[in-house]
Amino acid sequence: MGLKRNVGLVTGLRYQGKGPMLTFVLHRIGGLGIVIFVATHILASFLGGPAGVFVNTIYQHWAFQIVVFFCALFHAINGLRIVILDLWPKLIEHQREAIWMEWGIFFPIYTIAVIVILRTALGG
Amino acid sequence: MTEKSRTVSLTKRGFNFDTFMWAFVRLSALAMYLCAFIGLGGALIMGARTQMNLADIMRWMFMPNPNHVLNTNIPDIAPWTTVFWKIMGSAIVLFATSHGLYGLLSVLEDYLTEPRLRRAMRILFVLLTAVMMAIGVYIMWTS
Amino acid sequence: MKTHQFEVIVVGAGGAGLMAGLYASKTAKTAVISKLYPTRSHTGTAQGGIAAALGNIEKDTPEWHCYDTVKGSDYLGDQDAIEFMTSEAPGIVYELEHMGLPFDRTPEGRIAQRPFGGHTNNETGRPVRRACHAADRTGHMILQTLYQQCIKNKVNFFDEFQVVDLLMVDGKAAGVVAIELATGELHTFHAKAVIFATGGHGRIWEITSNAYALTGDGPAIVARRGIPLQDMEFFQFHPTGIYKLGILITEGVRGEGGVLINGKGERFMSNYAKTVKDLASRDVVSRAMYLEMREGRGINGQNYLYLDVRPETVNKYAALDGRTNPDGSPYTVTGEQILKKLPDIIDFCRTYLGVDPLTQPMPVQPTAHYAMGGIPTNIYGEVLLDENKTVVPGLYAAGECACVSVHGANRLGCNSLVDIVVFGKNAGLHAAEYAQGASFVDLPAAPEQPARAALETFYKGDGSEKVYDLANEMKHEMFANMGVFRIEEGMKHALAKIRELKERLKHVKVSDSGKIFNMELMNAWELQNLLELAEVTTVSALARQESRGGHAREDFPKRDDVNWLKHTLAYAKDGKVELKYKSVAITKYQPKERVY
Amino acid sequence: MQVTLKISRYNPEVDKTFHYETYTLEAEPTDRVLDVLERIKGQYDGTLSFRRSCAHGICGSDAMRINGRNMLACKTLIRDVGEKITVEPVLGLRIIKDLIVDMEPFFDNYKKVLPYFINDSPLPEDGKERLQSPEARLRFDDTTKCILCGACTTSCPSFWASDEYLGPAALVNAHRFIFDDRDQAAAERLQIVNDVVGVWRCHTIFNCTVACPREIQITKAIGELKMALETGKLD
Repeated sequence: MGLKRNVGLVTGLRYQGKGPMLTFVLHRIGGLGIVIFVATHILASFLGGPAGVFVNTIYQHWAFQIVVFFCALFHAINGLRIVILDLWPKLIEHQREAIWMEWGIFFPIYTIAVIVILRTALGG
Repeated sequence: MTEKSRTVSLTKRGFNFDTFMWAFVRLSALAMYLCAFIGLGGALIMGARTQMNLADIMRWMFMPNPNHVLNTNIPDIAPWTTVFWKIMGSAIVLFATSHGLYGLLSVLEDYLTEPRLRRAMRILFVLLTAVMMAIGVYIMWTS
Repeated sequence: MKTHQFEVIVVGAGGAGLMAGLYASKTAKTAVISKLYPTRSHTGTAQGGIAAALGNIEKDTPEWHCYDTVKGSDYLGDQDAIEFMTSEAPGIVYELEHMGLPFDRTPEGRIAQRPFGGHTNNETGRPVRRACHAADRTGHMILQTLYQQCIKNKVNFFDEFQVVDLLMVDGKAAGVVAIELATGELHTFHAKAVIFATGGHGRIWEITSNAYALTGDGPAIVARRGIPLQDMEFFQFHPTGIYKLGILITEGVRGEGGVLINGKGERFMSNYAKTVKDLASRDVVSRAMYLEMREGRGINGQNYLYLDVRPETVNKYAALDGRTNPDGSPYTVTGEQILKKLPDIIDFCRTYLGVDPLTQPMPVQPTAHYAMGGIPTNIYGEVLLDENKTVVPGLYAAGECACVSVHGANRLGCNSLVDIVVFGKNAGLHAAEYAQGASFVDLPAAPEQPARAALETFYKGDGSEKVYDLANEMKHEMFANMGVFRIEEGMKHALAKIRELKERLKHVKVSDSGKIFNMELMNAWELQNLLELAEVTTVSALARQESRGGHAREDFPKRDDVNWLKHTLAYAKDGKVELKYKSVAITKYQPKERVY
Repeated sequence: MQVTLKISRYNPEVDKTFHYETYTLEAEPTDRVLDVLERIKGQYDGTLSFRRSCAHGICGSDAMRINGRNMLACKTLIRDVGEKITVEPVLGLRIIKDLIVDMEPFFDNYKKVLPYFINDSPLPEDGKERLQSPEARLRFDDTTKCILCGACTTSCPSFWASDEYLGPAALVNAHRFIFDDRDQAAAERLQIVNDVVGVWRCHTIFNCTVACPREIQITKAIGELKMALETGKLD
């Protein structure tokens, strides 16, 4: 009797948690992205040889840099927000403002970085 | 009416892997912020503004390894290869691997709650972290 | 069909039921059966406070509380019971505090108290701070605290079990039959003692502060077993329900200094109650509001008035009244203080009306609120069968579904919470004591059969009527003709309508043939209960040719102590309602005119 | 105005899984979603099943997903959710029928945190109340508002992942007693929540705080529990 409680990934992601939940999802994606990037990078450097060179050419590609930079910067700034709120729970009452501030810091930095990366990569 | 402050001792409230890692993840995040800003400051002092492009500065910030400046046209490599930067790089390796792998572990632990599996994953986490740290530090001091 | 055996069965898990379950389970094997999860009970919506003469802020005594309650009851309350309740009140409030209930506090750390309608300093006649409160969610705190204590004491709960029948053998209570909502299965609960604590039946009326669940199941079930219902004509209309929705706005708003304003911008209550004004007893205020609206002084000529708790209004009238703080300084409030003391009210208004009470007045109208009448009991919670107060062995009732009678013809604000905890505890203790000395009586074969048959009739109708429509017609009729003011022809119209609806209910066909959570079947059965209680209410009201408390007749506007200082007992069995009368216990206070 | 409700339906006695049914009817902008559900049940389809009681946001019966987000149907007005409304049961609990879910795992988790007042020291000699300053009372005021509707717990991705996680509601109730200075079992409760399926599964996502119909700062309460575990301070 009754349906199982399983909440699939898609069902979960469709929950309208809006802003706060979006930051959580991006934080996870960002964190996993960095882990994968750094892990392969370290391994590649350790192995050296053709494999290392192969990884190097990927991560030096401008598109990859834009993605990894998003992961790193978002994870770092969002992480800072969470660290601050976690260590000073009183500030949690202002969590909505914290998210606005976070995007306010993230967007200018990321936009400038993307422009610079693109200009370097495409403009030569 | 008691106005004295209420505290619960460590033995009474318990201290475990999670209690430790929660604090560690947060503090290591702050530590990495500190390292990154030292890396950025150091790079600027060493003249990165004229010698490096933004992407390379970023890579130096997050990993002050001379490999990350080798590809750049730098006249004098010496200041980038001191023991100080090796220590800085090692610190980042230590913080980043533990922080990152623990993140991976806690994502897995959200979904996989079977107690024996959990214990196995935690052992694997400790081993993997140790190995990755060793590799990272080894590279740092040999390159 | 499953059978369970417990020494004591409590039906209902609101304040009274949990209190009864908590105390009964200390010495007897007890189960609490509830159609809702206990924390969903309507006790949780009680807002303002629980009345007890603690005297934490200013002088107060249980005797004053007793007199105020007698006066508030329009002298219909039994004074021995009222004296018992008001003298128990401080002790039980302390007991709740010891259970962890988070009352608001005075600067000295004692339980905070606020003024409430009808509660006065007997020497000066002015409002006294008697309502012990936890913000404006005192009932919520009581309900949560009692449920928590029940968990702590490992009380057995049968949540989401709807009790549909009372089993009686040789005039003794022998158990109940209940449907497990999750499976649709009938369970028989064999018991030595049964306590009914099922709450009120405000869903008879259109505009009501009552929950969907308040369908008077308990009184209807026992009435079918030949137990009378007492004083059913007295139903309280709370003055301040949110316009059209009926959601309650606590009297605490007026306790904190809020005032009622009519369409001409006047504070009209000073014309009706010179001394306590807006804090007169609820029946008085509701009638005053109706009179104002009838005279065309509603807001924009419509059927609502304003309840104004904007700081500037509060301060203006507090200064005019010469109201002071306990230390003698003039009473003033700021918006922030009001928000802190009445957070839920302000949230309701913002959510449902888009009105911010701190800057705008709230549109209000009287709303059906509380059943003074119910299953007759004595102060031990024992159900009484007749005018000679014959006890029904093993059957107990407490809370709103019972009539002790401590509220008489009109209940004072904050007295219901005292009622449920004092008499809930008493019923639990005495039921357990009774169970110790009694043995299980044998149940007849297939005890659930009558209940099963009664439910199956809802599948046999021709389907030409719908429960939803019948319920709406009943509510509309009752609010129009059995509301704050009543008149013979209106009541006769209402009675005819109810009898017509009872006939039409036979045509209802439940479309949901499933067993699991068949709420449609439950709603049909609940409507049957409501219609029966509506009929009892109307018949009792038609007979009572006077105006007293919650029963105000335009054709008999005066109270008549010579002929009507007596309780109504209505026997509703086999489709007929028979009335008998019972004397009122008068000890200290002789009836006199009621002036506020 | 015309409103269209797309409602998740599941009849365990017939269906293998849930499906959606659509109803269109007239409603006022100030109607509650619950009013509309009642009307659908009363006039169009008697088999539609959902829980409800007080209808003004105090009893906590009717938590459901409205337009993809947990809300109380009785505290949500049509004008706030628009003309096209999707109504689904909450996530993370077994669906029993239509919008009714199995609340037992939720209450089981609640019961794990000793959600009751514990103080075995003697009562004050005068038999009166234990004293508590208004400041101490205010310390846990926010978490006393919980109505156990389950909107928070069933909005939490950690709870979706595994119902072994105590969930926000249980932690809120642990907070209510841990920070009550009259209570003496703070240490026991802290030990209970100091677990991999206790506070540490909270990832500061804030879905609970957003979902709470009583506007309790749930994430803050959990944050205070975490800091209490790290520092031992209960102020």
